[in-house]
Amino acid sequence: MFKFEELCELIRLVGSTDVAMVEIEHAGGRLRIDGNNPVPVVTTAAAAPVAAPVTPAPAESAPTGSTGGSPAAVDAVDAEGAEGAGDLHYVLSPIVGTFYRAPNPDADPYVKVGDAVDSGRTLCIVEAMKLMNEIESDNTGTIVKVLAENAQPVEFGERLFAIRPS
Amino acid sequence: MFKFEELCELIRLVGSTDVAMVEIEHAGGRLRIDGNNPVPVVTTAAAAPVAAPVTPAPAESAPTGSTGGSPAAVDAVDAEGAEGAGDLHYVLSPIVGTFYRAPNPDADPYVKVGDAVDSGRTLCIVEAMKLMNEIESDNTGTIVKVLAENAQPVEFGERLFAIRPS
Amino acid sequence: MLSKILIANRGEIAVRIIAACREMGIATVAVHSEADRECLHVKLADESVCIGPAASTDSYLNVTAVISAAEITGADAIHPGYGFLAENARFAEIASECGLVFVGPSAESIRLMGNKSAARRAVAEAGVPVLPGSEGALESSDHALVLAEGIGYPVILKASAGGGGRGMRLAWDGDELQTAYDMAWNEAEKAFGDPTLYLEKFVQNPRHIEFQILADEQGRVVHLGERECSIQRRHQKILEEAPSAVLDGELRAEMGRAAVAVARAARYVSAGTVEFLLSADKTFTFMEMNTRIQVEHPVTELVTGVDLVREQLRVAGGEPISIPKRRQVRPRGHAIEFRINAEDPDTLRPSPGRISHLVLPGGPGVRVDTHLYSGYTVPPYYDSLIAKLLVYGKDRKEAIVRGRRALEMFRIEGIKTSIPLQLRILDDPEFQAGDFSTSFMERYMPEKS
Amino acid sequence: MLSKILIANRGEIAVRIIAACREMGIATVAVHSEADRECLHVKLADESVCIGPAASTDSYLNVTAVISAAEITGADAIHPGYGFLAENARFAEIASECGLVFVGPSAESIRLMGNKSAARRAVAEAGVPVLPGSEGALESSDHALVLAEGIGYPVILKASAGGGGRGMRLAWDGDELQTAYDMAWNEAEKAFGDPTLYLEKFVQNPRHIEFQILADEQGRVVHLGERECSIQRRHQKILEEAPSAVLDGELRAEMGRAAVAVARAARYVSAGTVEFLLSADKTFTFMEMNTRIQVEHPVTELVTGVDLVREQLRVAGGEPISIPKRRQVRPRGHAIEFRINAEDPDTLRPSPGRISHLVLPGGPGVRVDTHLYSGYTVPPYYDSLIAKLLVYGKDRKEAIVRGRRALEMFRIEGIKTSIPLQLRILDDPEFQAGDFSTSFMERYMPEKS
Repeated sequence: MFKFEELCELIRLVGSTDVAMVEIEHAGGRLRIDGNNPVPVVTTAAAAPVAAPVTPAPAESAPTGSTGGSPAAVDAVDAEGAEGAGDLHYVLSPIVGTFYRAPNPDADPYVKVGDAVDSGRTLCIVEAMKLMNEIESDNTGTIVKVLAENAQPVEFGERLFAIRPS
Repeated sequence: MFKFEELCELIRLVGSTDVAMVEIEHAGGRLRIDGNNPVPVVTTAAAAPVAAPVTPAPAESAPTGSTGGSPAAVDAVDAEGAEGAGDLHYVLSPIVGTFYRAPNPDADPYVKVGDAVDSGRTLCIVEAMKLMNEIESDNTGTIVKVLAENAQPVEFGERLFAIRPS
Repeated sequence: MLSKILIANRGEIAVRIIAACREMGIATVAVHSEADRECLHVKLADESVCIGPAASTDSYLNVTAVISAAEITGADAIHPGYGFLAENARFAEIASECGLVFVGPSAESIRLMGNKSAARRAVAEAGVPVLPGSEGALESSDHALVLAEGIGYPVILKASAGGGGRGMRLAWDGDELQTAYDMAWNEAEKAFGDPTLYLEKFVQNPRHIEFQILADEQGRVVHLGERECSIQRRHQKILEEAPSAVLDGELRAEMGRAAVAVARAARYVSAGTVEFLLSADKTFTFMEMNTRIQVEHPVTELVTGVDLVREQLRVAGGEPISIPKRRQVRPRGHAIEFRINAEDPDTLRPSPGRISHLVLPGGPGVRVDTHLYSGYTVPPYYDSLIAKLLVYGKDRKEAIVRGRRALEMFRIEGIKTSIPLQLRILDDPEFQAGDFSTSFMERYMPEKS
Repeated sequence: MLSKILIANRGEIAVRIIAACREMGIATVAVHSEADRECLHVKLADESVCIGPAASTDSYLNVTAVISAAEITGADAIHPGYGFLAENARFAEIASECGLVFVGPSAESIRLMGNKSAARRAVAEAGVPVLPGSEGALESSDHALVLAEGIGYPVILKASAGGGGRGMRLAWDGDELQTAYDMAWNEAEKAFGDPTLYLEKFVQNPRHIEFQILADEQGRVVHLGERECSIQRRHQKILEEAPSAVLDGELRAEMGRAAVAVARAARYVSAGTVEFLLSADKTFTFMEMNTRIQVEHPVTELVTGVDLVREQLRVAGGEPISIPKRRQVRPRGHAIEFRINAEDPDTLRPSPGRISHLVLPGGPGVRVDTHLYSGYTVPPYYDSLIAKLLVYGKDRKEAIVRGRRALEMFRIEGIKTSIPLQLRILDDPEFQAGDFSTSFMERYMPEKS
């Protein structure tokens, strides 16, 4: 299953990170390492051949008590749940500010769910200190979900759009 | 499944990191190491060819800074190392006090290494508040090691003698 | 001067005593049960000895084990803390017989004040007001009935050997007294092995006010002002403060003089506490004397600047109290202690377990005395007190504001604690107004099931 | 009165400001970088906003991000703490332009005191002694040489825009001054983008004594006594105390008046600090004014009982200082602050990492201001200050004894800290005697490699 040194390395890794638990079943063998986290959050796909799906709790999700984060975080989870997480791309807010889907209140949104977008296409505005910052897509694909609410605050690094890359 | 040294290494590793638990099942064997717990809880499945001697750092050994504990703890480890731990029986001090191997300074010790003892045989005295408490063997076998030093203090629960049961 | 002290206790008070010893250059020996190997006092003391299994009767209450631990470590004194052996006269006696200094009063003082009816008599003789009641032990229920007629109902029966509310029964008329007598007798017999009862006038909605005493072998007795301890639940204090909102300078001086008289009547040496009942009309009567350092002693430390544990150790070493002779101890500002227990704040059931996350409040006017650390497991065997949060402010209002923010910034995860209950008390308008009695906590008591 | 404050800082000072806000009923907004999601100030504030990546230039120093965070959360004021944007006049200006109250002095005061040669001139005009030196900026190295001949060697070159020891060069004769001029010019240019230098007489082995100032919009300026800050290493303070062992009442009053005069010259409003050099013959000269709350402010809080952060917030809300007008603030007792840094006590190298075990000291006379908790990872990106241990005693001797025991009972595992270094300082006979200058720490400096 693993060489002894590999096992040690794994244990050290779990012990030194915030991972709560790693569980692996393979060829009749099973390995489980519990980390020291208050909230158990790591799960692995069932009979997967080790490797990939050791997805820790997404660090990008907003912390408790955070300002604009909670609804977005919920949406993000929805998006992942609905669509199968692995292959989505997220456009993140590069600044703190207020999120606007359209250039002005009477205009149509820059983009809506289902739209195909190219890299460089303006997706929204984030206003900071009266400056309207146009946020461009950094990927090509289809808008799957809008994760921030119009005219609501967004943090640095907050997820704004989910895109399925094409 | 593992060599003895490897197993020791694993236990040390778990004990020194923040890992809460490691569980391994492989080829019918099972190993589980719980980290970071006040109560030592290492168990191995019988089927494993690992043998018994996964005795963790003995909970009975005295904590750092403890009064009479340190030499005894060292001896205890010696005894385990020398003799193969699993099948040894330890006679523990039922009280706090001063350990004496003989009824008076001029007398011979009650027992010495190599002596065969029956359950109920007086092994030593632990003096507490001027009272001489005779400590009897709670097993039948051969004295393998004397773990406390004459006229030195012993704590409650401290190991006094190692006996190989017969 | 003492050179090495064995601390016959555990948890926060053991840690507190270690702090005082370190400041005085006294070496410390911790004792612990098998369940307390990881307890903080064991980690912080210079030496430690395991004295028995988890059950306190076999470890912290085991006189032989404690004395023996002092002997094998070469300690020259024993500090009993509070609870456990602290008010056991026989233990103090044995320690002395074994050549160990007992950090506390003499066995005689403990014995006198431990017998509630004898204490009552001695105190009355010293001219300190006591409640009307029986002169010593009751002979029978008929005796009780005759006395009660003279005093007037309601009356309360108490066990002579009692404490902590056991063996106590209230009676509003003769019929109730008849029944109460038998029940109290049985309870006292069961709880203390001594069924002796005495009887007192019952004061409705009193305040519980206690005075801190320091007395040295040179014959000096001083009081350090009062602590307001009326916020109680089942006779267990929850929150204490100083000064009391209802004492003026005159009453404080009068009660202080009475407290000193009680200490003198008991030939008291060391730190001690004289408890009074204060009725709504501001008349006070002696209740009992606690012959030990108390949980709530830091309240007095904060308003007086006197380190009570260090004074206690000085006195035990034969030195006089360090407070300058001509200086009247004059409390400044206001202090509140919040007892943080490992318990469900609603059901009041104990909540032992592992502390998974811990944040202690800091900043101005905050003191935390605790043995907690993140990763520590609160064992189920002992008292549920796990921390004392103390706040200090220039006045009661500032202390309350500071108390609220410190409670809010105090984070304990993994077990339930009384922090939410303490916050509810702070938000209570009657508490804020200082308008309460010992019945205050009844509103926060869970329904008996 | 302010209702919601954004705290443009992190770590212990952000936690300290949250405590003050909670006591005043002011809501708090924490800002944090991506590396600080788990930092305690984020957990304790009412709201939090992530403002950028780990690098402080992109987060805590990012003016747009900070102002924008205040706007989206509806904060009406910004508290800058110390460091980061605290002494950035432009930031104070922008905040005001955006309708946000800047909790600190005006941009003009910051700007004046931030320019060392301008500050020196203004202070001298106010009649406060300054060191002999250049009137404003030096024109050339020849200019420096001429001045130095008049003043007498040794002299020191300093960057007008400087701070923290950069751009500073000492010269004992004309040759050294010639070389030093070019080096200091280049250093200043590189460090501050402004190569302007000025020159002063160099005082050998002075003490660093600073006075705490409070000033309100109503025009009142008070000083709260001095802090002794001579225990420094590479111009970084390590241990501060109050009062100073070398000030008597007369000198304290004189320096206090000078400090007030400096604040008035700067039209200062808010909490601030005036730093003086005190030479061996007890003559003092103005060094600089720090236009912010300082790391060591709790030292003054302990000896005066004044909550400086709350006063700062009151003043920012337009209210007067709360100290009664007729009352002279009279320091009582003695306080010491020990800065606990995440660093190797021998090599002084930073030691970031995960805190695996943490025990904070409690008991009488101890205060800990920290953002640490067990399980927290100290990031490598920011200042290494992780805790401030403060002790209070009735005199310096008691404070030292208490400091030692509190340091011994302070357990931090997982990283290296300056606790062992602080213990060594306490054991130093010259420290104990109060006989030291700013060169004290040279003996504890690692050899340069």
